[in-house]
Amino acid sequence: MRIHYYPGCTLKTKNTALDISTREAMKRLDVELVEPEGWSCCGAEYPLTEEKIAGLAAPIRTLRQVRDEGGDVVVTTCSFCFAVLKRANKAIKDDPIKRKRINAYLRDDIQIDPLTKERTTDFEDYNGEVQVLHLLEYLRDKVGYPKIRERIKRDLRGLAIAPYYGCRLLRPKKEMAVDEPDSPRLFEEFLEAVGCAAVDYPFKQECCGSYLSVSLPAAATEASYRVLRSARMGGAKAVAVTCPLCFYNLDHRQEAIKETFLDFPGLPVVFFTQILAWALGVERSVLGLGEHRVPADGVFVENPATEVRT
Amino acid sequence: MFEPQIMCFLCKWCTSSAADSAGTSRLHHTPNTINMRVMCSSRVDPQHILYAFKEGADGVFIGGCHPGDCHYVEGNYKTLRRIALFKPMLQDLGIDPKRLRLEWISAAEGKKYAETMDEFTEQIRALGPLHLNEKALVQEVVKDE
Amino acid sequence: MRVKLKAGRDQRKFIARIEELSGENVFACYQCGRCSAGCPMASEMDLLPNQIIRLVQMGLEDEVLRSKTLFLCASCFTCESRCPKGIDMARVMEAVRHILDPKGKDAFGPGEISPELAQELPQQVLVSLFRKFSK
Amino acid sequence: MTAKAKEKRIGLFVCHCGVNIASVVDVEKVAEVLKDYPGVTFSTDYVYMCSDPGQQMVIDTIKEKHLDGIIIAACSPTLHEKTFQEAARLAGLNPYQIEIANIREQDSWVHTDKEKATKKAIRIVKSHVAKARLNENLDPIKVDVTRRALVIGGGVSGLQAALDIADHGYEVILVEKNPSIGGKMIQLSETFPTLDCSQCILTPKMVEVSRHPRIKLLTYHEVDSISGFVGNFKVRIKKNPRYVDETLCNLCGECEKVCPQVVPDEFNMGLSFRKAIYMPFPQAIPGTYTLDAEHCLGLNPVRCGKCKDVCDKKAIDYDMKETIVEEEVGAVVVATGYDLYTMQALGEYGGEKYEDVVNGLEFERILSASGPTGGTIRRPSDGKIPKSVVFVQCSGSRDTEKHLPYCSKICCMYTAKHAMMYRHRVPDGQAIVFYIDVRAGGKAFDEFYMRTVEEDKVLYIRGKVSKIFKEGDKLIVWGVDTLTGKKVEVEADMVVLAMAMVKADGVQDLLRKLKIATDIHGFLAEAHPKLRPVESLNAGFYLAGCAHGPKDIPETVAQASAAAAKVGNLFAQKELVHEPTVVPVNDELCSGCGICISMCPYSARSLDPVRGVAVVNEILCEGCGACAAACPAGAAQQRNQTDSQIFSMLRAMLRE
Repeated sequence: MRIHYYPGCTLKTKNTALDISTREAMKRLDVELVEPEGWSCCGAEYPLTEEKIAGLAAPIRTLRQVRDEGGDVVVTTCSFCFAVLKRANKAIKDDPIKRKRINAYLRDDIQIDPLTKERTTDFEDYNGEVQVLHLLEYLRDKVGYPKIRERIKRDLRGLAIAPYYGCRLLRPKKEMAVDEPDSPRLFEEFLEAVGCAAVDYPFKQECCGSYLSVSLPAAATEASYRVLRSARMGGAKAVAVTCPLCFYNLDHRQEAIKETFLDFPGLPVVFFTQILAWALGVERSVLGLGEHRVPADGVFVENPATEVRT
Repeated sequence: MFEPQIMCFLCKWCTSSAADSAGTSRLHHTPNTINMRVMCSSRVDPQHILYAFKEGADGVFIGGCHPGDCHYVEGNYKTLRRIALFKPMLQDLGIDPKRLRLEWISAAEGKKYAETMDEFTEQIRALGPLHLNEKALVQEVVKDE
Repeated sequence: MRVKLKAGRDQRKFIARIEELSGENVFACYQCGRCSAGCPMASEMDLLPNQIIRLVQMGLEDEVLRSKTLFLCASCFTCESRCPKGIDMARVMEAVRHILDPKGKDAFGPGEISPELAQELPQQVLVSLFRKFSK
Repeated sequence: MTAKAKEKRIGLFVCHCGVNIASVVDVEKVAEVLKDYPGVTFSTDYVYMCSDPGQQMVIDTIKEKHLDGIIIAACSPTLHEKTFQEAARLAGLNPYQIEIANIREQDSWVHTDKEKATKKAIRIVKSHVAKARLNENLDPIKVDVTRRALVIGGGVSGLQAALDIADHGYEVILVEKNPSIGGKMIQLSETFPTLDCSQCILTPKMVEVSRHPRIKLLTYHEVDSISGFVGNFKVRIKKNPRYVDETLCNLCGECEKVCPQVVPDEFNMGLSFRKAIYMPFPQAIPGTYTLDAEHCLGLNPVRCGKCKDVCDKKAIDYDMKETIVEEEVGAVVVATGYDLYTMQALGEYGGEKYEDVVNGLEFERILSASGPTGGTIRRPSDGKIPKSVVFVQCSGSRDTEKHLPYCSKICCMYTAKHAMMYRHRVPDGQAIVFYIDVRAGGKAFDEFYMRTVEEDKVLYIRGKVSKIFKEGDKLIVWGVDTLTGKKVEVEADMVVLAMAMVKADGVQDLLRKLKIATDIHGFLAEAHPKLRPVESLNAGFYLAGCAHGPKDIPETVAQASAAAAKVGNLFAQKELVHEPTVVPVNDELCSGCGICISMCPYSARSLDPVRGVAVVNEILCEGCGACAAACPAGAAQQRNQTDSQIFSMLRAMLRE
């Protein structure tokens, strides 16, 4: 299988672990990932007012590129990118006025092929032809859990992981339409498919503080603390995330959390793709564990199951 | 602007009641449509539809109860089958099948009724006036005048 | 203090503008408060989300535009996912910020971030923050 | 066709309906334009046609001008068709010569452009004139009435309806699908606002029903199908095998003692257990054990057979089979009740995850002296007496987005009752009610609610709960107090959700068989929201209780009695009239192809083997016209809606 993959900006700089583990894991599932030529940042925030439609141009430009390269699906891992791409795509599909305006912006866009130096312009209108999928959805619907189970090299039985959805993966429900925002199963099913135990805890879809992390760090510290505490109380050995910003708030912020909330002993935070890659037999050294502030090496130890079994 | 004439056959139990309820709720909509109440959508004979086109309708609408809700058990299914078979014949007669629309609108759906009327009128407006090959049609409609 | 309710053009214009920008019917809100009950940032807010929408209904533009709440919303859509009337409160917040834009200065600008912090922050947080809180 | 033999003398009356029509449609112009329209002899407009003077004007004009056809251009025919048919009758004109042209609901109320609306009104009226010219005099078809009623559902509404009909002197067949009558009401503890014990007030009624000489009680039965029409229904009723002969069972209870199969108890909402052979509750009627085959080890002495062995009365029979009973009735009261919205749907309140988050009916059982805890309030998870209980109103109700848009009506009151009773039973406990609005409109309702607040010190917090989750053995409730603008968090031991009322589970199939109309939520649709609230649109069917929509006990009982009175009205008639607008066969045109026979959903048409033409049983014909549209020869023509009439109407509407 060969599919388009949109990494997004953060995966190329601060969280290469998410990018690398995705690539390694997908390789082991016979999926070739192709980045759309000349992709740009998605804008991180979907424009929420009817007038700020310029923010749709960047994601649509990327989606159009996917279509022009013959792709009908694009997969992302970062929840922010996923939300922007999916919502922009839906807006273009459903709203003829937005479709017209955005295509008018982008028609005279110029793209230069890096090899042939050929200039492409006068683009064909994009009407929402590409399907935007989160990697979790792609694994469930296109790869299929049976295939994942087949390829598993490490037995993760007994490894209790708390799936953390955060805000952007599921909401707003009408536009994201991924799963029930208040009783989701997507992430849990994934974890069970790779052999872990999914921890059920009430804060899995609560906000980590998001970008308030910068403007109001104390609020993000408290929000992240509540998530981590709840996951710990549920018996999790680690929290799994899909989003680099969740990762930042839950992982990089833990020092501050421990200073503020003295009862909190810490909890490793990992990307869901690291778990997938690990289960599929990828070496620990490639997982990018150096990017973690809270050491996560303890999550990736050979045969944790044997300990449980004896 | 082209003002299309749209002939609507509405089942007494559902869609005509929906039209009444649109009225009771004062849901303003296009005056381009005109309604004939029939007992059931299945009372509508393809000949009635052809005759409406012949007499100057640019679009014909048939409204019935939702599947399973027909007052006469299954009249709407009969209509559905009839219209499905009839559309290709319309095409042969040179009438765009998009000019004929069948919709299920329950008595509770006044809003849907009003919106559908507006929407269908705009569709027909976009299609423009109906130009008939009168000869072809007159042969089809054998009823007396 | 007694608030004087006016039914003037300005009030109506403000409400209409919010509805136009957000695409939401603010009068669909029946003030159940569920948005506030689930809001992760409510404890920091001077006005709860349901109070913001109430003030919009009443056309009290100045009080809405003064509120700190606008810059505490993380657009996490928890309110949206549970609103019994299907109102996307995050959109209403954005609409108010949009109206505020030409009036004020940045609620949070690049100057407020130290180079060290900027180094460690993921790109998406900077992009999203400035998109929300800067002009 | 032969219709044009003699030109009709048609009178047109255009109604202003005050300003309802006249402010948008130029009614004088309509009357004026139509004056010279072919067939019109007389044309006028008047401010209120439905008023007495208006009707009198119609009567007088018919006589004076010798009119033989009338058009009333006014509101929807559903409202005043009958009024003017009666006026015509008084003037000696056949009522089927009346045509109602709807220029209000389908014209003046939905358009604003006066000119266009007036034009449209003229076209509408013209089409009715065109039709009226071809209308025939018709006489209603008369039919006998079977003076026997079927009541479906043995809850309080069904019981009341059955008793009232029987007390009118008519026979009743009461069908209940459960092993006992009693419905949801028998599960309740006390009832608001007077706190009578529900069982104490309902059991006498249950006994009365079971002893009534004119009521045939069929429990553990289900309506399988129904055919016929008002006054003359044939019902097939399925008798589910109880595997216990109710005439022999003496309730000794030995069978229950030996039964090895333990099953969650429906009567106690799954909060306790019963055996596979059981009595739903001690006061169950009929007083008999029932063997639940789904949970029995196998209805076979080889597999288990313990209950059969211990039954002295030889009442247990594993070979009982499902049987069908056929009955003839003239009217049907549908009282199929309601169910509660499922917990699963409310993921934000824990879905079904937390045992101590219960719905209102479960809390009723917890409160009930006959319940799983003997009336002591204990929470399901560990049996502890909860010291802090949160009540969440509008759980699933008034949520247009994800749940149910309507108000479930009774929750405000039963929540007040729950909170009050909790405070009475657990005096040191804290009761908090989250509400959006308290709707306590009803006799002595508001006083009751205020008592809960003022005397029992129940804390009412105005705000909707966003989320409930568990931490340790506490349930954390996230709410808000919109009155102070504070977000609140409560640590509760137990949460009671005032769950929305929804259509009864599985009733859809039955309603489909009855061909009875429902609203978009699956509740029964009434014939008119104000004036015919207990009748179905489908003649011969009457509605009672929560099957029609959420309502409290007094309202349910009142509606059941009203339905019974309506049945009484029907049965008091010597004979019934059937609409004559049926579809007869023109023998000369019919070739006997049989297409119309296959179209008829009522088996009203058949082939006369001798003459080789279709024949119609006019009593069975409901006049849908499907056959008329299908007949290739035009031999099937609906009375007063013939093809010729439809063509004339189309011509009048479309040709300008």
